[in-house]
Amino acid sequence: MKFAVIVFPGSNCDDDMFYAIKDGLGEDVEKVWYTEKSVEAYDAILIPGGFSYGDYLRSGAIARFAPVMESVIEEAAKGKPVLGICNGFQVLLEAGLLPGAMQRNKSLKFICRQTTLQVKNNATAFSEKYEQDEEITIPVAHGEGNYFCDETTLQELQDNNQIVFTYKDDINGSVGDIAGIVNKEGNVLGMMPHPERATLDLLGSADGLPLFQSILNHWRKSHVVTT
Amino acid sequence: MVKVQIYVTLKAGVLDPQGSAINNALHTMGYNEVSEVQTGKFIELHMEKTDDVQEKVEEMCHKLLTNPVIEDYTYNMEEVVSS
Amino acid sequence: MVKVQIYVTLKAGVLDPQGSAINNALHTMGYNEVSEVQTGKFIELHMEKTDDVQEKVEEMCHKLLTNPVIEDYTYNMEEVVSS
Amino acid sequence: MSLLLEPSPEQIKKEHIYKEMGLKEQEFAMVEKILGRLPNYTETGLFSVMWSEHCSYKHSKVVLKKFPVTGEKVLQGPGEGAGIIDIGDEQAVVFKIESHNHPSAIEPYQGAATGVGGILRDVFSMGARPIAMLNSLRFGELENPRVRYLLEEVVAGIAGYGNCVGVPTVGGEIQFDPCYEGNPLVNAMCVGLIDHKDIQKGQAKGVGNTVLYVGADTGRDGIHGATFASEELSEESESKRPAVQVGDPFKEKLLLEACLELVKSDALVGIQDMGAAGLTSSSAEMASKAGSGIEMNLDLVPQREKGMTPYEMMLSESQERMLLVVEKGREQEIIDICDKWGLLSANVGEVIEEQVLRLIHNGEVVADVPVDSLAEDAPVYHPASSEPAYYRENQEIKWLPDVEDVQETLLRLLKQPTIASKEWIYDQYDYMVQTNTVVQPGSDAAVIKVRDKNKALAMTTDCNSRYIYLDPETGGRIAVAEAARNIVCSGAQPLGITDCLNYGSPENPEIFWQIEKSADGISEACTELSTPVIGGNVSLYNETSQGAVYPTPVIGMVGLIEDLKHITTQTFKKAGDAVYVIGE
Ligand SMILES: Nc1ncnc2c1ncn2[C@@H]1O[C@H](COP(=O)(O)OP(=O)(O)O)[C@@H](O)[C@H]1O
Repeated sequence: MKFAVIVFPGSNCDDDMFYAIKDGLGEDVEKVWYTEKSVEAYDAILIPGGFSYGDYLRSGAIARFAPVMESVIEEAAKGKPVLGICNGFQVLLEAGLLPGAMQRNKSLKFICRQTTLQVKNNATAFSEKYEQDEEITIPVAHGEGNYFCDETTLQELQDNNQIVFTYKDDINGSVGDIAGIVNKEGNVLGMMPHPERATLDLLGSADGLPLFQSILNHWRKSHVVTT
Repeated sequence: MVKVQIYVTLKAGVLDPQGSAINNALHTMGYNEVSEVQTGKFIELHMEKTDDVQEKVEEMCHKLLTNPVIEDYTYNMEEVVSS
Repeated sequence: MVKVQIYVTLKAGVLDPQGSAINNALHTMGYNEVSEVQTGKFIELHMEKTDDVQEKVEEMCHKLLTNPVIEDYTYNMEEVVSS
Repeated sequence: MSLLLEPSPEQIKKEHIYKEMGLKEQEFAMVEKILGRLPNYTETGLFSVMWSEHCSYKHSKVVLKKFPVTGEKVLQGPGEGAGIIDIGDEQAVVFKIESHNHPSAIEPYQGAATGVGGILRDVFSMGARPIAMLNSLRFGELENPRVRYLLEEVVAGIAGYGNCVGVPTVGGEIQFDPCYEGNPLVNAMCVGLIDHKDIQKGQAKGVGNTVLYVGADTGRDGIHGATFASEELSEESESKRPAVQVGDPFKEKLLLEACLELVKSDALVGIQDMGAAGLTSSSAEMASKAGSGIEMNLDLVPQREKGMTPYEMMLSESQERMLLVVEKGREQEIIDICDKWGLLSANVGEVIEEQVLRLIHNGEVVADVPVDSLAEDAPVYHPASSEPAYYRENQEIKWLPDVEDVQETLLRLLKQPTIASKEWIYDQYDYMVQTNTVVQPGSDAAVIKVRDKNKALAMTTDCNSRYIYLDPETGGRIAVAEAARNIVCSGAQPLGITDCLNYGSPENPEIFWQIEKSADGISEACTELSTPVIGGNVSLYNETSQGAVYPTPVIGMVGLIEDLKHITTQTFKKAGDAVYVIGE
């Protein structure tokens, strides 16, 4: 399976994501510069964390107009798995691939720490290697991770089982303690916590690995592996 | 040339943590007569004066400068004589 | 009651990286007629109408709402009939 | 226009205008002698910043000489942007600490943020990828609301900048004491990793080569910042205040990635950060080190504001800028890399044979001064030194604490902000980005593993300034020893140190005595422990009308862990484990 890691000016978790796939998952991965026109050649698209365009104006707002995003949006529409982590989630929200918006943490401060997440839906392409309601340890590092959506949207998210991860504790003020959601079709996941930082026990947790394994597992079901 | 001043505020119903923080801080400092603090952004820019300048501004606000999910905006325009 | 609207901008000569980032983004999107983008903050609050309300506003701006080392501010006030 | 308003050379001399810029009378006389004529306004500015304490170390050079600076593994000692130590496998660790005390006292968020930016550039301009940041902070007591504001903003500034650039802030230390109330200390340390083959020097070699300006454009920020950093803080400094430098961490990230790509190109001859005294120090130092000169056309310098004078351009401390020397004819290769990263680059001059810094503006030569006189010939002072009375008195005192209720005393101690948990602080730092942080803030030393190798680096900053105040020599030894213990406790072998010497005015003999004695203590300990001093920074004049800060020589130490299995942490592991005390 071949992964693309999109790199915007100011992305800074691109390397981390790259190594999580290469060393953690052991699959093919390439970095794709924001000026590229197409990501069609890849089986999955990963939008990493960081501060694309310095987070100026609103986090993710400017990256959403980077040339590569058009192709990302197209591939998402075709059903290809797209995963946005942290700033990547913010980009997906700004691009309208996921509903809602991100605001500053309710403490108004950046937070970096291990958090406990609950797997609310293990029937997605990103979570099938977890148990339903399993508690996992994944770190967060964000200043604007306070997820907001209106009540109608929240109701929809719940009705369609789109909430994949929630925080066990209210760390940033997110509506419904939401940490990660998928689109209706289930192929686009955005989450604030960093599974790519949790792929090795030495670094404090390897609970992020099953997320990437889920993507691979899911993909294999519909693709014949030739090698 | 026109100078455009854009004010971006949060939509009604969207929580404004920064506004509440300021409100609380002002109360702690003794300004108890203050209420309903809301924060927003202020963007000023210059543009060539064309017939469709207003349209353009609306477009830029809609596409980039604000996030319609949580934000509203107003703006005003004023002609400036280039020096 | 008065509604106070405060506009906070960077002092002349102080770098505004956010303004330049927005300027660049607008150009990339094709709005080449835009220039000199500057960003600031916008704060709105309500206050009881007292004789010294203006003084109070200045004081709050100075002490908390702005950072006088790098920011300037202007404000306007408007009476509101409480509903 | 404003050029015409600049005072004439005669006026500068007669009206002592050089004094406002920070030059002393005898220093101005030296300048006059070097040039064989009176310097003009721009030239006076060049000398005043290059001969400021911050850039020339004129009051501390004699002390820095004491430090052991060599060692088997030292690849680069003091003298470049940062020091370098070999860690095997053709890899090396690069590190340095730097102060941003005065800017942080005035505008804490930007002061701290630009401090982080500056030390990052020192490290990546050597060709190294920054892999960790640490800091060392000193504030007054938290009861004071101004102190709480300073603390909040400094921490937010460090976080705001470091998190955005994507370098984990993995450690630091903080102490609260009334002596820092008006003059907080903000020291930032950066650790980088480099392959031997990528090591760069800040040298302007090769007559005819091109001088390339890269990064943010130049505004009127922080003009005279270096001089400002070398003065006491007073009511007056409020009004003398230069336009505060604002950092742009986004630009820094682009500059970082561009530089790390640039150093792979053999078209790059030399590179240096435009730090304090910006264009002046970078050009003069690069030329002086290479035994060459530089001619620059200031009209080609990218400018953010209209009508900037040569004086303003040369003294501006706008952030996120680098000066490069590029092989003649191969400029485009370098410019292409800058373009890829969306960075401005401008061909502003060339390396010349004559060892002068020559500046052209509007077709006229506006400065023409020997580079060595700027970079090397600042006067060296041997300040008077005298033992303070308090020191003798303290030696007599045989005070013993009288503890009645051990539990109560323990709880009271744990409540001290200096001792209590610092989680509130490091929770705001992204200490995990780059996914190599094995030991996070909160233990003795932070540990960062080296990717694809079975080894790691341990790092720490330490200094107990109360000890140093009471007995500078012993205190200096203790500071190094404490750092070494922290490194060893994490499973590493100490490699070397960088130090940031924060003191009051060296022109006060009792303070100079503190500087000398503590440097003696640091030197002894470094010699004993085989941890050479590979670089550092001096910050003097840390005082207000209330007096000087305690002598605070912050030690930043780095160690090598040769096997990941050796990593140890501070915490008790499980009930039933035996507890030992070793040592005396
Ligand atoms: N306290 C110190 N201990 C050891 N070396 C020092 C100290 N202070 C400064 N140096 C060294 O002197 C050289 C010049 O320092 P500095 O002017 O601060 O360089 P830069 O402009 O790159 O910050 C550097 O190599 C620095 O490491």
